[in-house]
Amino acid sequence: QDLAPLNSDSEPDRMDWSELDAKFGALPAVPAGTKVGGVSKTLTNEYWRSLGQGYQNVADKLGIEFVYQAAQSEGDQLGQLAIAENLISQGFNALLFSPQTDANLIPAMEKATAAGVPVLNVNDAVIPSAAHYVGNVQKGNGVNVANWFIANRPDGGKVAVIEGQPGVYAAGQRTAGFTETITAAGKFEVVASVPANWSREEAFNAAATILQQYPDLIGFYANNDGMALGVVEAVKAAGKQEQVAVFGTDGISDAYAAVRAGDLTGTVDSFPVLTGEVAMEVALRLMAGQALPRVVATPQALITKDNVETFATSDMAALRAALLAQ
Amino acid sequence: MTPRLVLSQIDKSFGPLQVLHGVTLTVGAGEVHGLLGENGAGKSTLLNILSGVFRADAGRVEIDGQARTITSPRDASDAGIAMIHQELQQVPELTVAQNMFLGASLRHLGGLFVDRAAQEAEARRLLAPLDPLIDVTAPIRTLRVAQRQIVEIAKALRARARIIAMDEPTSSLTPKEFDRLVEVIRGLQAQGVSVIYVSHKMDEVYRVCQSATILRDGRLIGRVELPQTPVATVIERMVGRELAHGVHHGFARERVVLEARGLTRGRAVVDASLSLREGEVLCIAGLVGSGRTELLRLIAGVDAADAGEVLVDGKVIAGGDPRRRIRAGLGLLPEERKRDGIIRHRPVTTNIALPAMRRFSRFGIIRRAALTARSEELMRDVQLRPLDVARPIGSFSGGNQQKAIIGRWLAADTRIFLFDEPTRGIDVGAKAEIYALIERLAKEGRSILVVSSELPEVIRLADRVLVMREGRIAAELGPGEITEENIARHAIPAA
Amino acid sequence: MTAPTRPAFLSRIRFRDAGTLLGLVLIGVVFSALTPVFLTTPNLMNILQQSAINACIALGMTLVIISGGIDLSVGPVAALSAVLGAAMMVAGVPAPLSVMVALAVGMACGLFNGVLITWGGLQPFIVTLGGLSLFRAFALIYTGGTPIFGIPDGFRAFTNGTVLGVPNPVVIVIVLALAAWIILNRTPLGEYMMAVGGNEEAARISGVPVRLTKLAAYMISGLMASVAAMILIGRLGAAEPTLGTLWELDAIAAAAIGGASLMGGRGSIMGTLIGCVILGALRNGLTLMNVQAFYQLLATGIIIIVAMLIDRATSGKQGG
Amino acid sequence: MTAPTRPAFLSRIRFRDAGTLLGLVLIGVVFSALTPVFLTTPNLMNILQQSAINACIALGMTLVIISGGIDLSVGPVAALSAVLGAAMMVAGVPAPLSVMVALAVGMACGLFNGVLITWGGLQPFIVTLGGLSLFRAFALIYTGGTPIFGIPDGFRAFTNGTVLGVPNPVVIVIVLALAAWIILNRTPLGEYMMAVGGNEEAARISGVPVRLTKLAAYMISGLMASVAAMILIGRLGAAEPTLGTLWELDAIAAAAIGGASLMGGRGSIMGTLIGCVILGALRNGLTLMNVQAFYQLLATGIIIIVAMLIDRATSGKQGG
Ligand SMILES: Nc1ncnc2c1ncn2[C@@H]1O[C@H](COP(=O)(O)OP(=O)(O)OP(=O)(O)O)[C@@H](O)[C@H]1O
Ligand SMILES: Nc1ncnc2c1ncn2[C@@H]1O[C@H](COP(=O)(O)OP(=O)(O)OP(=O)(O)O)[C@@H](O)[C@H]1O
Ligand SMILES: [Mg+2]
Ligand SMILES: [Mg+2]
Repeated sequence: QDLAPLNSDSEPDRMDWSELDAKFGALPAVPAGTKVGGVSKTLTNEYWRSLGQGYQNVADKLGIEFVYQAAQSEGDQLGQLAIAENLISQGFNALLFSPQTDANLIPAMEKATAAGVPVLNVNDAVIPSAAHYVGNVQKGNGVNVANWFIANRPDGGKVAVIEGQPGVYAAGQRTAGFTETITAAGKFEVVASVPANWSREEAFNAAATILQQYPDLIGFYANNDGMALGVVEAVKAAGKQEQVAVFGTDGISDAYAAVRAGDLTGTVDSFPVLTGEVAMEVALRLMAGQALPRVVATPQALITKDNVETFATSDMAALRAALLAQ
Repeated sequence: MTPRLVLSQIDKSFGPLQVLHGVTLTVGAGEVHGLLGENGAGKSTLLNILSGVFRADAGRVEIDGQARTITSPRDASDAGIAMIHQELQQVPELTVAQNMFLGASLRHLGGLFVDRAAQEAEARRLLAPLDPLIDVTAPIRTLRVAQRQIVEIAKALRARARIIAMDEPTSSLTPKEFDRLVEVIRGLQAQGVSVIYVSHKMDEVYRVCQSATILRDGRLIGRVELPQTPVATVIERMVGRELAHGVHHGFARERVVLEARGLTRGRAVVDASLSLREGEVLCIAGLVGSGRTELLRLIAGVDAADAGEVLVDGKVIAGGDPRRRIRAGLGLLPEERKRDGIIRHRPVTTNIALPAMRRFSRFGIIRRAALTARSEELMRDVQLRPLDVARPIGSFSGGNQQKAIIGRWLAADTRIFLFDEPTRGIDVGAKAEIYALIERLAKEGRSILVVSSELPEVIRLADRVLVMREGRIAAELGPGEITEENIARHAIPAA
Repeated sequence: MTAPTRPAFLSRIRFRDAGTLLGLVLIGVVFSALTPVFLTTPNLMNILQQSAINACIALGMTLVIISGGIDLSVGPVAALSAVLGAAMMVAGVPAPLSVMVALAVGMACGLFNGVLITWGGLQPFIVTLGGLSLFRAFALIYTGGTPIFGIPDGFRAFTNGTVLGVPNPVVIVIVLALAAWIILNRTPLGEYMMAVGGNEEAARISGVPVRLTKLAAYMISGLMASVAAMILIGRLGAAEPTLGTLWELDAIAAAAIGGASLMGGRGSIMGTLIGCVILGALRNGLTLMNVQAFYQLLATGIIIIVAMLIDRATSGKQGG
Repeated sequence: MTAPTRPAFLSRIRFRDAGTLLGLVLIGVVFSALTPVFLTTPNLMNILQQSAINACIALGMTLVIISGGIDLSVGPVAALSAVLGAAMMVAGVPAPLSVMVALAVGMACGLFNGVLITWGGLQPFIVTLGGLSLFRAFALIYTGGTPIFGIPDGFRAFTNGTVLGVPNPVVIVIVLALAAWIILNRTPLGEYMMAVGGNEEAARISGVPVRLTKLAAYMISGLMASVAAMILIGRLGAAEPTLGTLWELDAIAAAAIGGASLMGGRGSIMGTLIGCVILGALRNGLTLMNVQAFYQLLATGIIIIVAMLIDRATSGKQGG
């Protein structure tokens, strides 16, 4: 049957990752010779490498053959499609796609679905016709940061957004989440919202210019951590560390280090390794025929100096525990 | 005494085509030695081997009795050889002085920096006896062809070479400039410099050379001592047959086909008007830089006029686009064929067919067979050598490229031919053929406008002559008035 | 009649393409030795299908390059005509009409580039660099940055169909390549392109309509970009304003591997097609061998250069 | 000595650059009318500082373009020397030594490109397109894709310092521009570059060491890319293997806006610098005005084209 176009942030047929075991029991046994393929955006970003790490963790634990491939660069849409198609022709039992854009992997997904291979859309870009989605709520990233400002800067003030590549779903949602939430609070003004194309250098330049123009700025929200770290340098260069709070998104290890060092005020971690593990588990459950909801939401948390040590762990069990405790 | 230069048993092939077969040439110190032959005989190839542009397949080079290996232009200049190339090889954006010292700049401050001042002073000194008016700091692209050729000559003098090879150095020079070159060559001779001189102009060769080597189809025909050997003999040995002497025939009719009224472009051409009748050969004479090329380009619509109009068959042709003029029946044979004439990588057929592409197409598809057949017919007519119309035009000798371009306008059934220096760089044999061709065109009722710096050519061809001076048409000479003296008198500006 | 000359001419061209073909064969041999799946019919069809879009773009690019220009704006042109065409289809306009409009949009973009280059007298690189931003901006502004979904099934079925087992996109490319070959080698326009690219001034003096020729090249390039866009939206079932990123580099690489000279005047349709397949086969083979992205990048770089070296060794001089 | 002639020559050059300058002034006027902050000293310094990296790249690119080539690999070259230099610094190697090594890496990449282009006889576009993949792959493989943090503060203080209120990167660029100007206009190498780009055959016949000249141009371009890399890692405090994406387009745009002809033989150091500032001012002004993402792209496209049109209208022919 035709599925309604998926909006991963608002799809009603959803559940939280934490409820998986409770509702569907322990992970079913995996038949021998199971092969799972993952196609990711690009390996030049730590986020996607960590996601792959999560897939691999589960695969290693259960003895599953796992192949993880990525496009050569962000934006290489057809290259990613070719990779996905080439994987399908090798015969996998399940596929985990993190598409470059909402549409570019549709033919591969259709081909796989026609062949009876379950396809999971994991994070970020959302294929509207995807039957299964695992990932966090993109808008939530921005909302989390906005709420921090509302709670910690009661007097309000001027804030700015450094956006990712124009036209990319995640960038748009994160920006919208932040801007809508903080504007609704009343006391804040988003004085600038400009694109830096995921580039640290461009983010640095944009932030320097914005600081020049609004010396009384109190905060930046950047759509990812790389850009946030560029912003941090611009803020430092302007000598305004005390006045300006800087937030990123993704929770890459450099961001953790910067949070610890007090350079970066915070980042919204969406726990890519854990997300990868959850996604692989969901794939295995689907293969076993479990009727999961369409969307399985993965966790995210605002990491600041206060809680950084809690979440800075490579022990996934501990992390799961910490998140469940939240 | 050992000769200054001995080239012996030189072989050279381009792919399957052998263009030099065991050619030998000897030049003494202080001798001016002609190198003669028809288009494609292999003259430029031989000199290019001497100057390190090409490598010989076999043969020896000896200078002052010593064997030399020359594999690059550098080697050649180290060996004391300088060359004036047939095709102007210059860098448009660099200044005259920079072009003259390219690859051998004068330096200062420890050899790290170019001493521009010294280069410019030296360039001025070298140019003084040839043309003192050339601005050595101007980019070379702003110079006219003749001036650029003079710069090439001066460049060869720069290196104080012992051997200077001149490949058609005067192809665009006026008689007066040729006179100055002769002075320079005599000076070089006095210093013991040897000169190899290539030209298709027999009178020049007889004036400057003491001896000559004759090539035909890449083979050595022999060596002649010059004042002793009559022209007819030399030409006969060059072409392997005797040439009929040409006299002027007139075929002009009454009807005016082309009119130019008040054409003006900057100061290059000022208020030039002319009319050309059916079957008429109208020559435009004048000094280099007098604006003849520019006038022709204005008539052909290649450059846009500031003022004035062009009429064909009494009708004004609007717009400055060459296509409209071509459709009206005009065709321009440009002065600088390498830059403005040919598409190097493309075969002769295509080069010929460009203006008449429609004629060779049916339903928008080119009829290759018809095109090839017509090209072969035309090229046989103009005696292209070798007669292979599928070869890229760039692999033909200069003269043969020129013939192919003439064929281009023949293919387009052009009624009004605009020839700019039609026989520049064309050998005597081909020259006679081209004169005959022009006459045939006139006889068929076509009209021809010829810009030429060679007065014998003007006298041979013209029904009527216009003399240009400083961008204006200074005089019109009718039948009976066309003499070298008359032309020269009107061409030279009053002091 | 032309028997004595045609073979010589043709063999010269074929010789050049043979070098490119040799490169392809080498790649094929290596991959089929390394992975058995490579040389199976479905996989070969897969390669062709995946090369189809690049081939479309590269065919237009080849004509532009031959006429002495370059077109960096192909990706955004494709994006713009994709979103406009898709929007019409989704709004219920019949697919053939929507496709016509989309193709017209592509040609209009080419017209824009061409006019600035010919009448404006600007350098092609910089005009189409400007176009790269401009057309992308149009596509993004028009859609607000969101993809357009809901391409009608009829249209999708067409692009995903096959003729005698050959995917329709491949068939389309073959037809287009044939057309491009005829244009280049059998029509005055093709001769004009080679003349303009080879020596613009000489072409002008010879009565070649220089401006119209260049204009035609850019318009064909725009048209080809929108054909590629149509194929793509048919396959994806959606049109995204961000599609077509980096297409220009792939297309230029394919044309260059196929023997086009970026100085203009020279290039080959056959060579370009082989160049596209080389790039497609490369990507396919590396994925089959599960080579990681970074090493794929490495291999791409090496193979572009090696292909050019082989090609260079098997053909004549072409200058650096 | 040369008094009567030099001014004529200079004025000719200045006239060409004046067109570019006019474009800059126009952009300046528009932005200062629209946003008051634009024309303040700190902001102008900001613009210069932000243009410094592109200027470094563009200076090298200008020399390559003048000598008739193009270098698409500058971004990856910068990335490679950035990560190697940073790794050394982080490992405790003294900053000056690390910088020397990084610069040597840049030059080695240029050497690689240059050798393939000259001795290999390949087209510059395609060689450096290959290099684009290759060097990026090296940088990614070396780092595993992760940025390198922990650039020593001493080095960072240097790149973030000022001389008389002028940021050090700007000072570095001025020094490099002066050096490039001298090379181009006062040394044999510069003449060789103009000659090789303007008429390679003539240069060869005149005994110009054509290959060494091209090699030098690519090596200088590689060197400049690594200088840019050093400035950038100093400013950001980290070296990313992905840095430098699309730098080549910015640099080429700057050179072209500044009057360099992509056909070779023509270009101006001054023009290129102004071109860089035009692009920098554009980006800065759009950010100040908080123009939305899509419209920024639109404005960039329009302004590149308009700058070229203005430039073209105020200067002579430059062919299309
Ligand atoms: N680069 C080349 N490739 C192939 N053939 C060539 C090349 N250069 C010259 N040739 C051929 O070599 C032969 C000799 O040419 P060359 O230029 O030496 O003649 P030339 O005596 O100087 O003629 P002209 O008086 O017309 O200048 C010609 O048949 C020409 O087609
Ligand atoms: N490229 C150019 N740049 C500037 N001025 C030029 C240029 N070409 C020609 N001129 C000007 O036009 C005038 C006429 O030149 P033109 O070439 O038409 O003369 P010509 O009589 O045909 O001489 P030539 O024998 O050199 O062809 C020259 O005096 C010169 O001032
Ligand atoms: Mg010759
Ligand atoms: Mg003339």
